[in-house]
Formats: sequence, C-alpha cells, structure tokens
Amino acid sequence: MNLEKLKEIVRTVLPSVDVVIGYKKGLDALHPVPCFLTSPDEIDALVLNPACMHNLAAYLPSLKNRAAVVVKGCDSRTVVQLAQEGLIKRENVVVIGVPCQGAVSVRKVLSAIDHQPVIEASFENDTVVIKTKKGEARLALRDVAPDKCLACRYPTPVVADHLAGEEVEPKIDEKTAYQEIREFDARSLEERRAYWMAEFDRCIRCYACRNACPLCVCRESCIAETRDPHWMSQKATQNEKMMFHMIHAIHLAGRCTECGECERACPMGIPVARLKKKINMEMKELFGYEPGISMDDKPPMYTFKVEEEKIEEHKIR
Amino acid sequence: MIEQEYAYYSGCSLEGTASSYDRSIRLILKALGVTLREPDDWSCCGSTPAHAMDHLLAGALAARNLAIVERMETATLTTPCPACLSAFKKAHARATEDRAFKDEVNQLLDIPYEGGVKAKSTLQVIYEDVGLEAVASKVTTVLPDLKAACYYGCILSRPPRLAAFDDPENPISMDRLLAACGVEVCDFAFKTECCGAAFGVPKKEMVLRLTHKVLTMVEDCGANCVVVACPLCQQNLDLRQAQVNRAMGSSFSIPILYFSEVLGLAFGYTPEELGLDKHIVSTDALIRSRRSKEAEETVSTVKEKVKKSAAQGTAGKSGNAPGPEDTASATKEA
Amino acid sequence: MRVGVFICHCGNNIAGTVDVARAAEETAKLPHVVYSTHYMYTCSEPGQDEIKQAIKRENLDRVVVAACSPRMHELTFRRTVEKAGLNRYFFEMANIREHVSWIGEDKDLNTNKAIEAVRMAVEKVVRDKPLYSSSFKVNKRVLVIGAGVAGMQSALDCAEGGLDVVLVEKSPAIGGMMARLDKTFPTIDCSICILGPKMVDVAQHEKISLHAYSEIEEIKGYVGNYQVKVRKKTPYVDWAKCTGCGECMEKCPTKNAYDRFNFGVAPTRAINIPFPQAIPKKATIDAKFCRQIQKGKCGVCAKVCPAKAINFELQDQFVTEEVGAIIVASGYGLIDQELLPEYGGGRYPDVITGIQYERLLNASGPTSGHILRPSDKTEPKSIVFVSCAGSRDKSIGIPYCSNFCCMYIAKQAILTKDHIPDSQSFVFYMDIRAPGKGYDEFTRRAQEDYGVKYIRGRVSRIYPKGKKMIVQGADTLLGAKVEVEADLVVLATAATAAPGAAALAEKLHISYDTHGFYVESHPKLRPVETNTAGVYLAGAAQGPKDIPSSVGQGSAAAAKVLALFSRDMLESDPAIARVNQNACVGCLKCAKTCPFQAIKDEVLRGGKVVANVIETVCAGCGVCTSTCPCGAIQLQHFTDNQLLAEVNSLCLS
Amino acid sequence: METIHLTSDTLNNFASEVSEATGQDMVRCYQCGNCTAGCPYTEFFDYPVSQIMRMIQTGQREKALSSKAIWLCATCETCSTRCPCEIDVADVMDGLRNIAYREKRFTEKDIRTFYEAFLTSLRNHGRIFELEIIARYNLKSGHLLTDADLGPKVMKQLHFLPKRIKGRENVARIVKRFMEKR
Amino acid sequence: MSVVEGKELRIVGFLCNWCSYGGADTAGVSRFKQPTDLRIIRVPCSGRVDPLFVVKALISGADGVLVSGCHPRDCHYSDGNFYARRRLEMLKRFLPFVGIDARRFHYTWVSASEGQRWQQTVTDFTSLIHELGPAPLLPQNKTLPKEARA
Repeated sequence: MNLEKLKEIVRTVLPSVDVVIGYKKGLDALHPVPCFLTSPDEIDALVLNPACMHNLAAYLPSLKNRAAVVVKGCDSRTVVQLAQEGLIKRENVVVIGVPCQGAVSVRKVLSAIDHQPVIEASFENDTVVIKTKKGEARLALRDVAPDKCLACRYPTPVVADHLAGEEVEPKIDEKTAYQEIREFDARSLEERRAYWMAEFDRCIRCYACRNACPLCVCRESCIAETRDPHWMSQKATQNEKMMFHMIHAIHLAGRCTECGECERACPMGIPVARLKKKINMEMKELFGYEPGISMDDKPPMYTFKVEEEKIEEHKIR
Repeated sequence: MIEQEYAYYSGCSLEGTASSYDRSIRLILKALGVTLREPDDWSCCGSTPAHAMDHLLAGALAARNLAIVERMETATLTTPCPACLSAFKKAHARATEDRAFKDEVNQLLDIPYEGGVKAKSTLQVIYEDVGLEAVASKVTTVLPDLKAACYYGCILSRPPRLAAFDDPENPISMDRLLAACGVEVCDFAFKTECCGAAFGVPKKEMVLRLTHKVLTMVEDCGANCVVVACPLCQQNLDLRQAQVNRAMGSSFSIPILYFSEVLGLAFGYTPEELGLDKHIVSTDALIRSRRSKEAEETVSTVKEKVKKSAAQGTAGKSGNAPGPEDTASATKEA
Repeated sequence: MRVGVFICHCGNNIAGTVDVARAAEETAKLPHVVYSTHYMYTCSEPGQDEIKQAIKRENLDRVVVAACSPRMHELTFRRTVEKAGLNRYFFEMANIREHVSWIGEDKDLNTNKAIEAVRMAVEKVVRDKPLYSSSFKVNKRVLVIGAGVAGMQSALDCAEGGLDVVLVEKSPAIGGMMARLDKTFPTIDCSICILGPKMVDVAQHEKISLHAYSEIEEIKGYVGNYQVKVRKKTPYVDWAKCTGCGECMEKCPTKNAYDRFNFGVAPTRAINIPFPQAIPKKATIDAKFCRQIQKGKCGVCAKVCPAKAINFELQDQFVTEEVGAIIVASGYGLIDQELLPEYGGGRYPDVITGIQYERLLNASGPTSGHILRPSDKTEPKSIVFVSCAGSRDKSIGIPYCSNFCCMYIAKQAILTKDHIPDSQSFVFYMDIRAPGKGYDEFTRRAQEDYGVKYIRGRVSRIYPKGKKMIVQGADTLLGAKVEVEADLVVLATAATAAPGAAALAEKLHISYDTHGFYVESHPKLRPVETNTAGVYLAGAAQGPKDIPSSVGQGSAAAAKVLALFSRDMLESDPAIARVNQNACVGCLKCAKTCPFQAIKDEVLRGGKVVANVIETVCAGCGVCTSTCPCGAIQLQHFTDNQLLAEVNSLCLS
Repeated sequence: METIHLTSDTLNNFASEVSEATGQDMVRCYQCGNCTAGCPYTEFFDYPVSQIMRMIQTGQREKALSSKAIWLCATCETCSTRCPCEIDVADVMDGLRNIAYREKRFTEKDIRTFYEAFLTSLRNHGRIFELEIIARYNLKSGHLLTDADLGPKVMKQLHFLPKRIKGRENVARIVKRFMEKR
Repeated sequence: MSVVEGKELRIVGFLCNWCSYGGADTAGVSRFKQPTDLRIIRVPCSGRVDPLFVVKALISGADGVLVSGCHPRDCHYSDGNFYARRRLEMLKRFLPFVGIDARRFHYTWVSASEGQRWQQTVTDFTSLIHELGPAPLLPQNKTLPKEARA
C-alpha cells in the first residue's frame, strides 16, 4: 500500500471519470470510511492503511456513470465477478489496485486492548500502534488480521488499470486456504448442527450481512422480505433465521468472492462467510471454478456440461 | 504395460505330468524379462473335486493360497493352469461379493484372506502384459512345418463374467501369439469344446468319446498338431490318445504341444531344454526342419514364407505327416 | 375463496383402498373448502355435470378433483370448469389413483395420503391466477422424417389432405426396409410390386418435396412453428444433372465397396444406384471406397458420365425448412452378427441374416433371385432358420421380442421350398408368435403344406464341418440335443432402434426407452403422439412392427397432423413465465439460462433494464424462476408461492 | 408315469432352496433349451440340463438330486456362457451336487470315489499326487486296471514321490474344520 | 392432520411432469406396491426445482426430500435437468456443513417408462429415511438474545 502513489494515480484518472471511490479518515485512524471524490482538492483527504476494510466495489452496481475505484486484492475479485455477471460494465470502471499485506480487524484490535477507547492509531510496516488512556499497545498485524486475510490467495488485485504499490506474493496455497472448512467438515454431524444452531440463534435478522454484500444485487426485492414470492415470515424463529442464511449462501453459490464484508458487518459476530466459503470449496472441486478470477468465466450455476466429469449419480445407500 | 514381477502358482499337475509346461513357461518368461516368484509352501487349489463337493471347502482351499500371495506384495498372481485359475477366480469373486461367505471361509483358514489378489492366466500375462511385439522380437527360429490348431479348453475364457479374458466363443490370444512366432494357425471350430479331462479316471468311456470328437475336428481343419494352454487338456489328448485310438478304432498320431513350448522353440530353445521328450506322441517330425532365421530377416517376412509354404499345400503337409516309426513307437508303448 | 372438492371412486380403483367418504368428510373441513363430495365416476358425463351444477349451486370459484393422474384427465376437467364459467386454470387435480390407491395396501394410510393430496391441491388452487391463452398462427407444412413405408404413408396422406410435406430420407433412395423385401406375409405378394407405386406417388406428388440422402441437423421452435435445419449429404454427383443411366456404375473400377442396400450379401461399386426401382434414381459415391477421393487418382466415372454430373468437390449443403408439425418414422435397425459369437459372429459366409436372405430371394437382388450360398455359390438343400437370434436375450441387453421374425421366417421357409423343391427347411423356435389376421394359419401352412420342420428349442452353436454348417440345437419337447447338417443358416437377427435414434430424439425433445425406441404419449390411448406437442410417431421407430401396423400408424399420425392443422390459429399454453418489472433487477441470469432463448432484455422508460419473456417461444419449464434470485420472474401456475404453499401444507402442519 | 401334483409348496420350496445355495434366480429360466443344446455331456445324461432346470422350477427335488446328470456335469461353463437369461447354469448344477453330497446321495459311485481319492491325497500331502489318486481310486472302485494300459512312458510321467508341503497339517486342518462345520 | 404417528415419516418428492411423474404413474398402473410415506409435488421440470425448496422442506420438518427428473439428455425442455444436476449436487454437498444429513436428500433420474425403477427408488429411499428416523427438529420460536434487545 502506497498512499503517495495512490494520490498520484487518482490525480491522473480523476479528469477521465465522474467519481473516484476511495477511503478517508473516519472517527479515528482505525475507522477509515469510503469517500467519493470528484475534484482534485479532495485528493489529499485520501487515506490508505490496513484499516481500510470496506469493499468499495460494492458501490459500483448502483453507479450509472464512469467511476474509478480503489480495490484491494479481495475487492478486485468483486469487480471481476460483477462484470462477469453483467452487473457492471468493465469499460465504465477504472480499477485502481492496491496490493495488500493484510488488513486489520477492528473487532480483534479492540478485544486485544480490551475495548479501551482509541485515542490514536498508527501503522508501522507490520504493526499497529494504538494509543489509549492506558498507554500504547503495539500489535502485530498478523495477530489482528481478519480471518479472510489469513486465508488470502490474492493479495495483489486480479485486475487493475493502475497499481498503487509493489505486487505481493500470496503467502498460502489453495489447500491451506480451505483448511478450516475441511477441519469443520471433519466434525460429527451433530457437532456441526449444534454449532450453527447456536450461531443462527444469535442472528437478529438485521440483514447487515446482506446489505454489505457486494453481490447481493436484489436489494429491496430480496426474497427474505418480499411477500410475492413469500419464502419466509418475519418471525424471529430458528427456522426463519436458518432459512435466511441458507438463502444468502445459496444465492451466492459460485459467486461469492470472499471479501468478508458480510462477516465484518454482522453485529452479532456470526461467521456467515464460512457458509459461502464451503460452497466455494465445492464449486472449485466440482467445476474447477473460482469466483471473480477471470473476466470470461461463466458462473457455474448458470451453465452446464452435458457430461459432468465430477458429478456421479448418487446411490440411495 | 508389462509388470515386472508376478506370483507364480504352477499347480500340482505342472509338478507331475505337465512338467514340460512348467519348464517352458519359466524359460520363455525369463527370456521376456518377467520375474516369477513362487508363493512359499503353496497347496492344491482344490480343483473340480472340491467345488463339486462343497463351495465352502473349495473356497477355503483356494483362499489359503490367495492369502499366502496376498502377503507377498506382488500385485498379480499368475498360473498356467486354467483349472487352478478358475478355482482362484471363483473363490475371489465369492469372497468379495458375499461378506458372509468370506467370513465362513476365513473361519476355516489359519491366515485370513482379505480379498486383494488379482489372478491372471500366464497366457493372459504374455498376451496382454508382455505383448505381441515383445514376443515377436524374441523369435530366432522358424517352425515351417507346424500347422497348429489352438485348443483353449473350456474354462480359460469362460464364463466371460469371471474369466474376463479373450472371447468366450472364439478366443484368439494363442492364435495371435503363434502367428507372431511365424507359425501357421488353422481355423479350428472346437477351440473351447470340453474334452472331459476332469473325468479322465472315473468316466473313461465318456472322456474318450469327447476327446475323439476334438481330435477328429483337429484333422478336419487341416492341422497337424494341437497347441494347448491347459495341463488337463494336454494330458487327455496326449496321454490318452492311444486309448482313444483303441476305443474308437481311430489312428490319430497328433502331437499335443503347450503354447509355451512352441514359443520356446521359436525363441531358440532345444526340445530337450523344453522337455519335449516327455511327450507321448512324438513331436520330432514336426520340428525336424526348424531352422534359425537369418539376422536381417524380419518376423513379417517369416510370416510370408510360412504363407507360401502353406500355399504349396499338400506338399508341405505330407512332408511333415507323422512317419510310420512315430506311430509305431506310440502304439508300442500303449 | 370458495373451493369445491370432488373425490372420485373410479369404480373400485380408488374406493377399493381409499375411504372416499371419510376423505370427503375430512377435506370439507379444510380452509377455503365450502363443498366436498365423492362420486362413482367423476370423469363420466353425469360426473362432470355434477361438478358444473355444484359450481353454480355453491357458487364455487375454485375446483379440486381427486381422481386419477392429471396426465390422464386434467384437460377433461379444465374444460368442465370452463363450461361452468370458471377460468380453466382455477382447477387442480389430486392424483389419488396412480399415486395412492394403486400402490398402497393399507386403507388408513391411503385415505390419509389422499386427504393430504387434496389439501395440497387446495393450497395450490387458491393461489391459481386466471390465465388466458393467446393464439398464434400455424405453419401448415409438415416434416416427415424417414421415407420407409410408414413415412411414405404419412407423407401421402398428409399431401392428399392438402398439406405441404417435407420428406427427409437418410439413405440415397426411399422405400426403407420394405423395398428390400422379396415377398410379404401372409399373402406372399411381391413387396416392391405393392411398394413401388407408392414410391412413385411420393416422387411425383406436387405437394411432397423430398430430401433424399439427407439428415436432420437441428430443430428449433415449437408446435406450429418449427425451423428445421436439414443436412443434404454430398453424393459427389450433381443430382440435377444425373440421369441415372448407370454408366458410371458399369465402369467404376472399385468392385469391393460395401453394398448397404443389399446388407453386404455381395459387393458393389464405389459409385452406385442402390437398386433398379430406386427413387430418386441417382448415383451416389461412397467416399470410403472411392479411389479418386481416397487416393486422388482414378476419376473414371467423371470421364464416362455423359451428363458430366460427377463433382468430387461437392460439399454437404444445408437447407432450413419451416414446418408446423413433425412425423418421426425413422424406422429400426438390426443387430450385428458380431453380437452372436456362438453362431460364428459373422465369420462364416454361409451363416447369414434374414434380411440378407431376402436379398438372395429377391429377383432384383445380387443373385437375381437364385438362392446361392455365399461361400461357393451352390444351391443349398438343407436350410436352417434360427429365430430369436439376439431377441429375448437378456445377456446381450435385448429382452424384448422383435415382433415380425416368426412370420418372415415362415415366409422365407415357404419361398425356399418354391425356389428349391428338393430342399428341406428347419426352423428353431422358442415360441411361434403369430397373432395377426391369417398369421397363425400361415405358419401352419409352412409346416403342413411345405414340410418345414419346426423344432422347439434354441440353437446353442453353429460351426463349419467340411462344406456343411453344423447347427447344434435342442428339441426341448423331446428333451434331447439335436444337430442339423446345414448348407445355409439364416439368423433372424434382433430388431433394434435405428442407428442414431437417440441423437434424433434429443434434437426433437422426445423421450426414448432404454433400447432407444421412441416413447408414445400413452401406450393405449395416444399411441402415435409424443409428449412434445406437434411431434408424432409412425412405424418401427416406436418399437418393432410389421408392415400393416406401420402403415396403420403412418396414416394415424397423418390424421393427427391434419386435425392439428384444421385450425388456422393454435392456442398457446398460458402457463409460461411472467416478469414482475418492479422486482426485476435486470441481472438477466434468467436470459442466460433459458433453454429456448425466450427471454430478452427490455429497457423501460427511465432506463431501467428488465427481463422480458417472448410468449410464443417460452415453453414453460421454469428454469428461469428457479434461477432468479429475487423471484421476479414467475412461471405461471407453478409459482414459488404455489409450490411453497404445497411444501408448507405438508411440512408445517 | 406318475402325475405330478403342483402346489405352491412343491413349486417354490426347492427353487428357493437352490437359489439360496447358488444365488441364481430359477424363475428367469424360460426353457429355451440352450443349455441342453450346448452341453457336451447331454448324450451321457439321464436328464438334459434344461429338464433339470425345469425340475427345480416345478419342485421335483427327489428326481433332480438323484439324477446322474448332476454328477456327470464337468462345469465346462458352456451353458453359463450362452444362457440368454444370464443364469449361471453350471453353478446351479454345482449347487445341486453340493446338496446331494451333504445328503449322501451318490448316484455316480465312481465319480464320488475319485473325488474322495483326490481329496485324501490333497489332505495327506497338501498337494495332489496323480499316481496315488489312480491307485486309491482303483482300490476303492474295484476297477483295478484303470489306466494300467497307459504304458511305462506315461507311468514315468505320473511321477515318483509325492511332494509333501510344510503346511500340509494346515491344509488338513482346513478339511477337518470343514467336516466339523457340515 | 399430518403424518400418521409411528407409521409414516414425512417424505416430500418433487417430480418433473414429463418423466418421473409419468414413471410414478406407470408404477401405479402396473400396481407396483410402494410405501405410503411419499407426497408428490408435480413440477414441469426438475430445472424448476430451486434448491431452496428442498431447504425449505427440510427446515420445515420434512424427514426426507426426493427430487426426480428426466435422464440427462432426455429432458423435455432439453436442458432443464442439466441445471438441476449442478444445483442439486451443490446442495447435497452443502447440507451436511450446516448439520443436515445429506442422505435425507436424494436426487435421481427416472423416465416415464421406468415404473419398476420408480418403485425401487421410493422403496429404498423410504426405508433409508425410516432407518435414519425423524429429522431432528429445530428449536422453535426462540426469543431473541439479550444483546439484540439491548
């Protein structure tokens, strides 16, 4: 991540677009917020640091005109996926990629400093420095990185018209990327069931996960809320909570780019991203498909092969 | 592809009447670069009498050997004897398809059989794993006088479900192997007709009639020898040929060779090395005019020559018709 | 809402194992249900009247009939409710016969199951929307695939009925199998003599356009409006110029080409006209055997052709035909002798198939009607016919009976005696199947008047001995093994689906059974229809058939098409996908997955992009509905809400 | 000839007993006679194979188990190979023989004697020893001269001393355990 | 009234109209006896079966769900079952992740002529579901957790 390089790039692209989507300072250095800049004198407000978590690509589908967007490796997959599904036009988007060493999870930081109010936060190459009344805490990025970063295989954006920084080599391979899923699969059916029942039970149906999801394009038409079709009631029962999460997961089958926004947005800290990751693992296994990697892929649920190499007829026993 | 090593189960007959089968097999496989490892302390497979008496007993007797082989870490078991082969295949199939049967069998055994042994006839190994080219490349000698009827016997390729080798009605593996050695092969209709060997002792009258039928067909198809892959067939057709003649008033004098012996001759081994002297109906006349093929001569040209000599027809035939002394010797012994 | 429920006894078919009275009683208590009754035969006229009256009397606005399968009577009852003034889609059927009374033995469980079936139907029916079918124009041209006797019959009947017919035949000449036969049972009249005139009619009828030596490449569209792409295979001869003089055939130096028409009884030339009466009488080059095409040197035919018709550069050509209906008469095939190794598997020249023997008997065949055995061209004196050569043989995957073998064997045996008076024929059979008119008498004549020896038993093995073929069989009536020394053996090889039958079915979207024969819409009541509207079946493509039944089906299929075309407009099925433009987010995943490209994007005023369904093209599969994430596109009559209601009625209660 | 009374018992019991023993489905047989036609032994049988199959279908237990045919069948597999109904007929014959064995119905004494001689040799040495078998057979069967005419050269072939294997007790144990089981 | 207590379990089937529903009819016409548990929902094509219907049924208390369509290549709508195959396979692999026994959901292909195959399918699947027993119920109408109310 290189802020100066970024500003430089933004300066050059700004004239050719209606808006540039980037990050600016929020209430503190730990909470940068998205900003939409349209004139050069806003450029200096730009920030870029491991706390820049938002997936800015999420704004693209709702934008009519030409925009430039700042994306980390994970976010860049969203751009590709959206374009793949025709939800945005690639040519309408200028992609400014920022290679990423891994972000910070505010939740992890706060628990590390047991929820002291943050006075000041700064970033040195691989540590976060937090000032609180109690004094200064130095946290290794690795320890406060969100789970998705620990399993990140695309630290460098997969598409970028401009790159703000040096390419970053992925630290892990495909196998380890899905390690946690495999481990979870290894548990007994009862354990898995108990786990999710407990998690879903905490769901308050606030839909934050859905709203944060850059690929949930239904917005007000989401079948979790419509009456026609009437898939579920608004009751906060276990049934309906589970049903909602199944809908979200299955609608993202072969589409989720694992940006982790759903999980970050969840006020109850439910690991909802795992559901999608499991399906992604199967998609890779079944169709060798990974969402948001190549512009000319076809999402596997919207196509087929007459002979499916990996799908065998199931026996009842 | 060729598997370097096999567990080799010769079977009881190859220690007795069929010793030349055993000898020739070992020689040619050595020449073809295949290692045979004899399972330690193998026992009789049980053969017909066992399964006639009881499937469980048959299963156990065969499985004892399979269990031994299983512990040899050689993927495949090969045996020259179709009777042993089918005993093994039957036992293996039953044990793998029917859990209860497997348990019952293992209750009879000292070392249990887990069900991991693949069995192939040695003919199949040579035909499929080693291959025709490899065989052809080893040929050093031409056998212009042979007009072979390939006799596969009843259970080498049947029932197809179990044997899973060659064609159940018109097998061709031996025909092809011999052709690869430049030997002329006749179209023989009784390739898989049963000769009754299993009843050689208790039901002589029956067996002699069946054997006579087979030998008659051999002459009808213009062959001057029978090439077999089964010790019981050989025993029956060779040892009992004189008995057949006596019982049916015929005067056959048809040498009965093992395919491995023919390959051995083509590879340049002497009749003595191969144990041809053990045959009852003499093979001398057949192989008298065999000659080593000149270095530059390729197998294909050999085939052409053979064809030509065939075209000359009767001349060639009368040339190697059994001389009177052969018949005499055969009958004298009888 | 006021739902009426009508539970049918179907005589004892339902009432036997379902307590219909209790069912009526229980279902009366269901929400929305204001009237519930049971009736002996609801589909009968009085049964339907009962429904109509009840609709008036109880002023019902929805109707549920619990009876047989909707595949059987849905249409019947839709008409009924329509006559009573309701929208025909305000009706649902609960299948309590095929899916309940006929498969379950426990009356309590059946009754409960029936009640739940009704409950589901009620939940669905109250969510039914009124649907109105729009009508569309019919293209009154018909495509007939296959110009065998069945296909020709269809083509002629349709043409006589005033329709334009497109007739597509795979091989260079029309006539199919029947053109190869010598005589026909049980009348022994000459096959080509009765077929020839039909062939000429087909060729000359101004309403029939024939594509010989052509195959179906692709089929698009729907009933009333099909677009069919036809591949005209290149004969390497310009048929416009070819006069069929046969000069080329005379001079062609390749004398060992395989003769498809004669099933290889004798070789033919690389360029040939299949048979004297061939229609069209044009020459075709078999590229596999042509020296010019294979080795690039020869071209004799081109030199000798007086019409200069030979053109080695000629490529396949494609034409697209627009038709409103399709009759499939693609015929049958025969198994290869290779499947019968115990009979020599084709290695013995004097073991031949029934159809090959027809060619030996046939005056225009390679032996000009003299029975000469292939090996040495001598007249056989002892001939053995083997029936069920591959038929009724599970071990090679053909468990069925080939239908016509018993009869043609009897015929061939009789003809053999006529050709060679001092010959003796034997027939090995398992059962003599002669159910047709005059058929059994015919097989008796073979035995009584022509001395054909019938032996009840299967043949196990055939092998050569000297000049003879030894047929090793059994006489099970005798309980003995029998052997016959034959000069010639004729195998009644099993009939199979025509080669490529499955591929064609997939182009037509019609079903085929495990053996590749096409599946009719109802085995008894809709024998020539398929489940695809506008596609009909004729002849042996549906299953082995003899000539009379094939011709019968040919006419039947034609009648169906004529009936279909008797109207200028067809009613479209309104149960198709409909888009809720407010909910649609314009991702167009539906358009990507629609098997019929029936969905296009539409830009609304204000620039919003939404999906738009082309009514006539939509076939109503509903893939779009299960694809759409926001449920904005709904398959009418099978909407999410309707299926959810059914699920809920089963699971939530 | 006696009248056979067909009852569901006679019709089913024996068939299911044989199915039990062999895993073959008797109902499949439609009596085409292919097995009889192909069998090299039909000429020596008292009943052709297809009729044995019919006996099973119609519950003629006595007749089937006391037939010579089940003993004369050499399991050459011709019938099994060609059966259009995919019945392993040879296995059925084997099954009948097994039942007959258990019930000590030996219609073909000599064959039984030969089998026993074979098994004895097997039990004694772990492998078989052709000459011994012939010797034993001749003694037991009383056909003292069987194969005496084979001549010296053959006799030489029929091989000197039996090869006794180390594990022969262990083979004997198999046979012993089996005898206890049955 | 719902499942006959103790005797039946709740099995929901989604059958395509052209093949499997016809196959079930064929089985009926041939009087092939079957267990009575199965309730059949008729859909035009297996491609119409949104995986979420299966989920909905399983969450709402179905003990087993069976989806059956035309054999691949034999779809009345040419491609419907190809989509179904992918989506249902995805679902079958996903279900156990959230603790639902994948054996409770089976999808297969049965043509209109395969009455016997249909009987076999229903019989086997029903007996399997009876072996697995009633599906574990979800805790109903849970009150919201504290922190949510706060």
